[in-house]
Amino acid sequence: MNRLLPRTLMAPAVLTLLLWMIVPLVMTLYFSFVNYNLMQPGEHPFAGFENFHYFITDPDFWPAVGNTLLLIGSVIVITVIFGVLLALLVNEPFPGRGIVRVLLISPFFVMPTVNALLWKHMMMNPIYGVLADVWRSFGAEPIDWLTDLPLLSVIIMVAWQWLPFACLIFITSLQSLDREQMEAARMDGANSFQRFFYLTVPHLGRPMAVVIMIEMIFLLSVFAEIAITTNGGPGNASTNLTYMIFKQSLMNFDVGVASAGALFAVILANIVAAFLIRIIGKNLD
Amino acid sequence: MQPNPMFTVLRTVGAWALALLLFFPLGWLFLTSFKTELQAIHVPPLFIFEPTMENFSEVQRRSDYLLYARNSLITSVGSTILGLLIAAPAAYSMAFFRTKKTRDILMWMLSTKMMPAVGALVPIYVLAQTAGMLDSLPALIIVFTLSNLPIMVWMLYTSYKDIPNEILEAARMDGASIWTEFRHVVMPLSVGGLASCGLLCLVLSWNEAFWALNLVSAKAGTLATLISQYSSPEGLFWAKLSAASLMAIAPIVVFGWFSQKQLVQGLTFGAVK
Amino acid sequence: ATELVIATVNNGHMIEMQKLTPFFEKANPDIKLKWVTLEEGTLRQRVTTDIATKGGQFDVMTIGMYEAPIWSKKGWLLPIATDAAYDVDDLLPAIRAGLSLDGKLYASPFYGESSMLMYRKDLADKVGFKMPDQPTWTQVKEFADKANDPKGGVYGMCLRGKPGWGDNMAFLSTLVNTYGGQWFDMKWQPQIDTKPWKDAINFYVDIMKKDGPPGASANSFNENLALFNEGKCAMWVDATIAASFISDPKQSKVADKVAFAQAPTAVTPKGANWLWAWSLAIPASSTKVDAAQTFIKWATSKDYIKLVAKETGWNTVPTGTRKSTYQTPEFLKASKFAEAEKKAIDTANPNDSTLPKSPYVGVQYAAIPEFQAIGVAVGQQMSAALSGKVTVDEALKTSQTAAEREMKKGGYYK
Amino acid sequence: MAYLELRNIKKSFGDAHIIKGVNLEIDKGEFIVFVGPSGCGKSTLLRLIAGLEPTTSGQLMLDGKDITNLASGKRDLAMVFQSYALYPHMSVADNMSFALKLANVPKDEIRKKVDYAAKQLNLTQYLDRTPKELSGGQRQRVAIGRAIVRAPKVFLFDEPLSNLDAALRGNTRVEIHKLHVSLGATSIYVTHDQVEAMTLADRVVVLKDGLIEQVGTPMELYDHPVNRFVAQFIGMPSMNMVPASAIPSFSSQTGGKLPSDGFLGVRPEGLHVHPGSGVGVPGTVDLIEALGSDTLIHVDVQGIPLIARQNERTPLRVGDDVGVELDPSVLHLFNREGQTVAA
Amino acid sequence: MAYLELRNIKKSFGDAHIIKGVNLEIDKGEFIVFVGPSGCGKSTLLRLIAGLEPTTSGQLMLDGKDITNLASGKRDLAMVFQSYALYPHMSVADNMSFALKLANVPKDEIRKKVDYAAKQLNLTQYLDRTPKELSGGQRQRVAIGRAIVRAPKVFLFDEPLSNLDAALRGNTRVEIHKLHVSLGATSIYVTHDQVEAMTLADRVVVLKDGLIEQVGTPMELYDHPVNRFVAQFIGMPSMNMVPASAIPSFSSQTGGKLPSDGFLGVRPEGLHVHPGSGVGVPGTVDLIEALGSDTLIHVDVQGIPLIARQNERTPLRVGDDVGVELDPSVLHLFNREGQTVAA
Ligand SMILES: Nc1ncnc2c1ncn2[C@@H]1O[C@H](COP(=O)(O)OP(=O)(O)OP(=O)(O)O)[C@@H](O)[C@H]1O
Ligand SMILES: Nc1ncnc2c1ncn2[C@@H]1O[C@H](COP(=O)(O)OP(=O)(O)OP(=O)(O)O)[C@@H](O)[C@H]1O
Ligand SMILES: [Mg+2]
Ligand SMILES: [Mg+2]
Repeated sequence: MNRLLPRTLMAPAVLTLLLWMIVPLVMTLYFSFVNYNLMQPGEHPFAGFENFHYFITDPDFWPAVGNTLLLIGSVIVITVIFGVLLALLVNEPFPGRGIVRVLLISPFFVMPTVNALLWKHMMMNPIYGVLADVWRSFGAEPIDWLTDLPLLSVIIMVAWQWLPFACLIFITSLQSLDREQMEAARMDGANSFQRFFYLTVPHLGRPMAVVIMIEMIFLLSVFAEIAITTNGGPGNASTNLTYMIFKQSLMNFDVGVASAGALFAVILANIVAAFLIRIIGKNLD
Repeated sequence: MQPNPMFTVLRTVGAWALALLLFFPLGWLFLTSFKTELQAIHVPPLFIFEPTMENFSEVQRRSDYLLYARNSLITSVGSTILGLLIAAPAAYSMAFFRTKKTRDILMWMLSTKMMPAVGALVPIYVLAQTAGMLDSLPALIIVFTLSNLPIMVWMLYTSYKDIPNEILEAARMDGASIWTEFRHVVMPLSVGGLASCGLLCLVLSWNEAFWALNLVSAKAGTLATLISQYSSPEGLFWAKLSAASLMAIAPIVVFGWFSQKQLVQGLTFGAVK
Repeated sequence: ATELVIATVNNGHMIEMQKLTPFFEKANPDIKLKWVTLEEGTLRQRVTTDIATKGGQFDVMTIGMYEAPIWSKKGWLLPIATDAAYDVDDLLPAIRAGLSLDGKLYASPFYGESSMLMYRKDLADKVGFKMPDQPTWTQVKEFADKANDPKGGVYGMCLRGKPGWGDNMAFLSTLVNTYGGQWFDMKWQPQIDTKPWKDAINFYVDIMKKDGPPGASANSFNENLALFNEGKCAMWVDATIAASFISDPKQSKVADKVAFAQAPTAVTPKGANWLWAWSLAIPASSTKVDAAQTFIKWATSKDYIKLVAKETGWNTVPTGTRKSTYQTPEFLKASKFAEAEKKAIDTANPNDSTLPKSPYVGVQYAAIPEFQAIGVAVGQQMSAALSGKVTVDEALKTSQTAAEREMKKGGYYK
Repeated sequence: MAYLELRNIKKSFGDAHIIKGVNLEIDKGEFIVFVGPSGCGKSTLLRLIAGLEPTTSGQLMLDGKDITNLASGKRDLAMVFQSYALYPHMSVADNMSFALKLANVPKDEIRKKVDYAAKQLNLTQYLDRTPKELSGGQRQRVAIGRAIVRAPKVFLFDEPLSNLDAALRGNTRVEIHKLHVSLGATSIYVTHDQVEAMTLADRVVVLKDGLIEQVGTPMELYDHPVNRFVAQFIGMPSMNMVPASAIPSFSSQTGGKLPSDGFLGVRPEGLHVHPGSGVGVPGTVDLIEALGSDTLIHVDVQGIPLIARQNERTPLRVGDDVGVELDPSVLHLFNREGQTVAA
Repeated sequence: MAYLELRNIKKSFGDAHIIKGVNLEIDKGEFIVFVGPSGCGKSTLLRLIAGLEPTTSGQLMLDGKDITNLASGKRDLAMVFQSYALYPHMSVADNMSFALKLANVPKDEIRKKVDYAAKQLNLTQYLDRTPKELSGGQRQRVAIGRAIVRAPKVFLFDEPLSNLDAALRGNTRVEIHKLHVSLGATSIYVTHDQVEAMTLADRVVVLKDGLIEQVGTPMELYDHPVNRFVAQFIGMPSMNMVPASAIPSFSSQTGGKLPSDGFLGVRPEGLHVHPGSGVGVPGTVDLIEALGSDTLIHVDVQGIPLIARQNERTPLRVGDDVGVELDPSVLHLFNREGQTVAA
């Protein structure tokens, strides 16, 4: 086979993605070195590294990096652990399994905006939210979720949305678990827990890698959930990098600093990507 | 496995309880959309009340729901088709003409997905404006397509990789051209992957809010932008917001329910071996 | 026909206007109206992005008093061509001043508002408190302490806590103003770490901790409105527009128990209540200027007010823009808060709202481009202080630093 | 008393009765092979013994103990699966020691046992590899090693060699035989490979449709099948079966004992093919398969295809006319129902 | 002139030289079988002929035409893959007619050809099924049918029977043979099954490490292997190989032609085992494998393991002392390098 053909086939995807990435990137790069506030257009004096300086020295910066990683990390941990457990639960037949699966999968189809509004107003509101009522019915003081546990609240919402996804992938993967292997372990005298830890968990290694990979991609840019519920606060308690860039570009209209921030995000993304390729990518061939 | 009846009962109860728990927020949204505004913020929350259709008729009166729904449909279906058209050949080429760089290209594609959209807003906005494509469906279709493309390529790539090479070789020996091979062998063999890739893309596009909110205004608004008309105006809005939200997500959620099996089958990203 | 794309905020008056589209289109058959209704924050983002990049997506934009002076100075807006029928002198002077540059009106006010105190007459009577027409914050606190009864589901004081320059900072700016503080001194030095700020914010945090509802740091107008309507607030200081909601029995459980007073004062009455007007403006890039002018004149005219009155009643007309509205007996009869509202609007003065002299325009904001960033950053800190995540002193110090950073970046000084 | 005893074992999956009542006594140290056509229930029976499926009725006794309801892990049996069922993420050593680890056997004892088994199976140098780094035959051996280290009371094998290629299958077969002898272990082995059944078994159990057709040593089955089914099932190529009326001159050689609606069975080595049409029944050569050491001659005799095996090369070619002769000493007679009739 | 000719074909994957120069001439109608140990390059060579891999150097001539650089689909060859490689989404009929459809053969002609092939292969009633509704053997036949309908110049088979079980393998083997004869087609067949190679081939090509070791008819290879490798590779169980110095009384029977550092090869049927230690070289029985028609006796003679095959049952048991005798007429002599020395 000549080499032209595969390249031709790949070209549309690669070229469009390249454009999609390069053009904004170059523009972003340009903006990051000029003073550009949407409220003061026209004049774009060269700003050197000032924008980067402002972005990094922003007191929100390091907390935002921390929150970003914390958010990604905890959502992944939650969805993987509960996803596996749920998948195990619904893997064997029981009455109404089809309906249960439909119910479980539903949150995945909900728009992030609706998800956030729903949790903020109807679930987590400390006065008339459903959770408050649950707490009250146990005689406890309702938790003021968005104020006292802002990041956790965001994590709950995001995890709620992504749990079905993880669960689905695990269900599919469990179905391919070799029955004979399980039986061999039974004959070796392994009880259900031992079978779970020695066989099921290692078998789920690949799907876990996939879940981590995909969630990482989407969670890096979690934004609606934060913008709608906590506005990154109180203080910067739930600000992640994306929200911080959002604040710069759409609330402060400082395109220069926002661009610098975006470049940081790109760098972070690439670090993450490199990490992924090392640790997980190998697992995917 | 020995089906211990006790175990099955526990499993049934547990699974149903958890499923209902996870579904509860959506169920609550559904309930709330049939409440009056005062009932919506009632303390303690009302489970039993006299349902009203008022919110839905209000939403219908205020916004041209069908226009938004139509736009959502066009953009998500359009970007899905366009995406499949671009992604399928690329994935095919990656899966069947593997080189050492294949994985790097794939990873690079995925990494383009990690750049936060906000960071690129102004450049993209300016580009769209220069091209005269602000507030147009094609602009949204292109943007949705591009942002879903990496995931689609990956998904298709993994589903193509499951096709045994020997079958393609058999086709080649049968005298199939590359196009025939793709059209008559690869495509039919990967319908599952193709379908679930399309479904995923459809869902993602339908739910995309950032670009939909920022690139379009009057003509090309999708259902995701409809929400913004009802969130936090001055005055009570929870019931109306619920109704609007419900109307925005219902099509895709119901669609998701029906296509669940199909979606799940291909949603493996090569995780199942 | 010409198609006008109009960006509006999703508040009640605008939605009413949207519903009245057929009247306009019948009167102007060659103009079609396309509405883009957005939630406030999103609207501001969209409109700003569009006008700054000359996107040209909108022919008419809904903007606030903050944007009007800045954008008109930049030449981004076209002046509104008023005619005799429009009666520009009928506009409330404070509002008109805030929307004009060099005597030319650059945005027509659609509805205006100030802030005031709303309270539960029944609770005041119960605890034996007599609300003065313009109370001091000390008095207010006394009532709040007495009325506060979390067990009974009533909180003494509801105030904004959600971060944002248009959210908590709108209220807090007025509080600081009345405590004798300001955003910037005449050298554009931020004044956030000064005594008036400390006094004001400490007072705010104290009263909210003691008498506020849970979750206050996420509350803004709507959340407080919901609380008040549910009968959970004894007092609430917020936009005058709230008055129409809380006294509407269809929405409020306490409609018949509410009463109104002027925004409380402390050291000075100056700037104790804010001033805001949602206004319609035409971006300079618009290609459909004439149609836009026609529309704006229609939407902000006296006749429009009458049209609304005819269609849905006088209690639903857009207020806070025209003197003539407040001279209409039907209106005065329909809304018992009209008087208090007009007084509040009249006493607010964007050009002189602080005790020490300030270089900026605006009561609850400073009309400079840098203010949004500062307001957002300070708002975050205030909400953090309210939730107890940081102390008031720390919050103010961080805010001061942030403000200095922004001002330096903005080139006000080296 | 028997070491392992199956007492009227039955098994149904829902309405499908798969095992319809099996009685079998196995002595200590015996090597038992289950054969039978695909789907006859060989694997199911083995899995019942292993405890991987609950029996529907009947009793299982092992070493004097009733194990019918004992959990699989507690039965002291080890199984080698067709797909090997190795734990893919564990090293060879871990695969082999897994059961011992679960049983809390001391570390150094585990080591010793694993090392011993590995040496016996020539796996010592692969102990650190994972299964996917091994060839098919090596995987096979690991699976066996996993069974050996446990020193179980009975070894169970479910077609353990079917995934190996012919040459490897031959070698491994011999190894298994030697191992069985050296360990003196009791084994039950499922296969549908003739050669394996014949060479490995002390006794062969022929199953059909969930019932035992015949139990006996390989030579008993070969020489004295109780019915047509067993006769044709054992032996490769299988026994030629001629309806009594088809070739009268053959039937006449049975001394009149062949029922007129019965069948005459003759193994390929019981047929002699002579060139030309002088001797025996005339026929034509259909196909010649020369295997080096012996030759299979496919002949068509009056429309009946017969296979003859001879130990010499043949000068015959396809299409040649031949005479086919019967060796009267090795005839098998069956009645209409397929039951053997004493010759 | 040869019908298909391989002229010094070489193939490397990167640095790995897999096919190192193969010359072969195949006549029209011949059935050629490639055998050789795993990894020797059998499949690669077949794929080179098929055009599925480009050759690194060398020339391929088919029917007088140079096809070295022709696209696979244009070479007029058909291949039957080990995994069958059926199109799973097409019916049996569509599978068989796909190539013809691509070649724009008229519809009714396609029908005729498919029907004919289906009839020959007993597939007529399955034409509408998809492959997954077929059994292994049926799939196999579809794969062959797919090749037949194209009436290609050469059929290529890559271990086509290795996924079938023993019994089916035997039957299908016979079918393929008959088909070959009836079609008179030229075929190249890769296998590592002894029996297939011996019974099917007109000529067998023995490959090792990418080079041809020997080409010849099965009996040529069996009787006159050119070297030790071929001698041991052909025949099952393989030829006993005794170092010249190991059992002097054997070596002495070669008439002095055996080099003193060479090897003596003797096929299992060339060894005779006598009970007791009276006759021949003394040894002990290691293992007895009774196959019904014949018996393999594994004997240990002075530390050398030998296998003898005899056509009778044996009364011997493991551990018995025996005497082993050599049939001097079928000895093979090899020098130190393993080359055959004329006896
Ligand atoms: N879990 C099950 N549920 C229902 N039927 C089953 C189950 N397991 C096996 N069977 C059926 O029982 C019958 C016997 O199956 P089994 O696997 O024991 O056959 P086998 O003799 O091992 O065949 P093979 O030689 O093909 O392995 C088959 O008809 C099969 O379909
Ligand atoms: N595409 C390839 N790239 C690199 N090496 C290859 C490739 N294909 C085959 N090889 C190598 O070429 C050698 C011969 O492979 P081939 O498949 O021809 O062996 P074979 O004789 O068919 O073996 P088997 O009997 O196991 O099928 C092997 O060592 C294999 O690893
Ligand atoms: Mg079986
Ligand atoms: Mg091969």
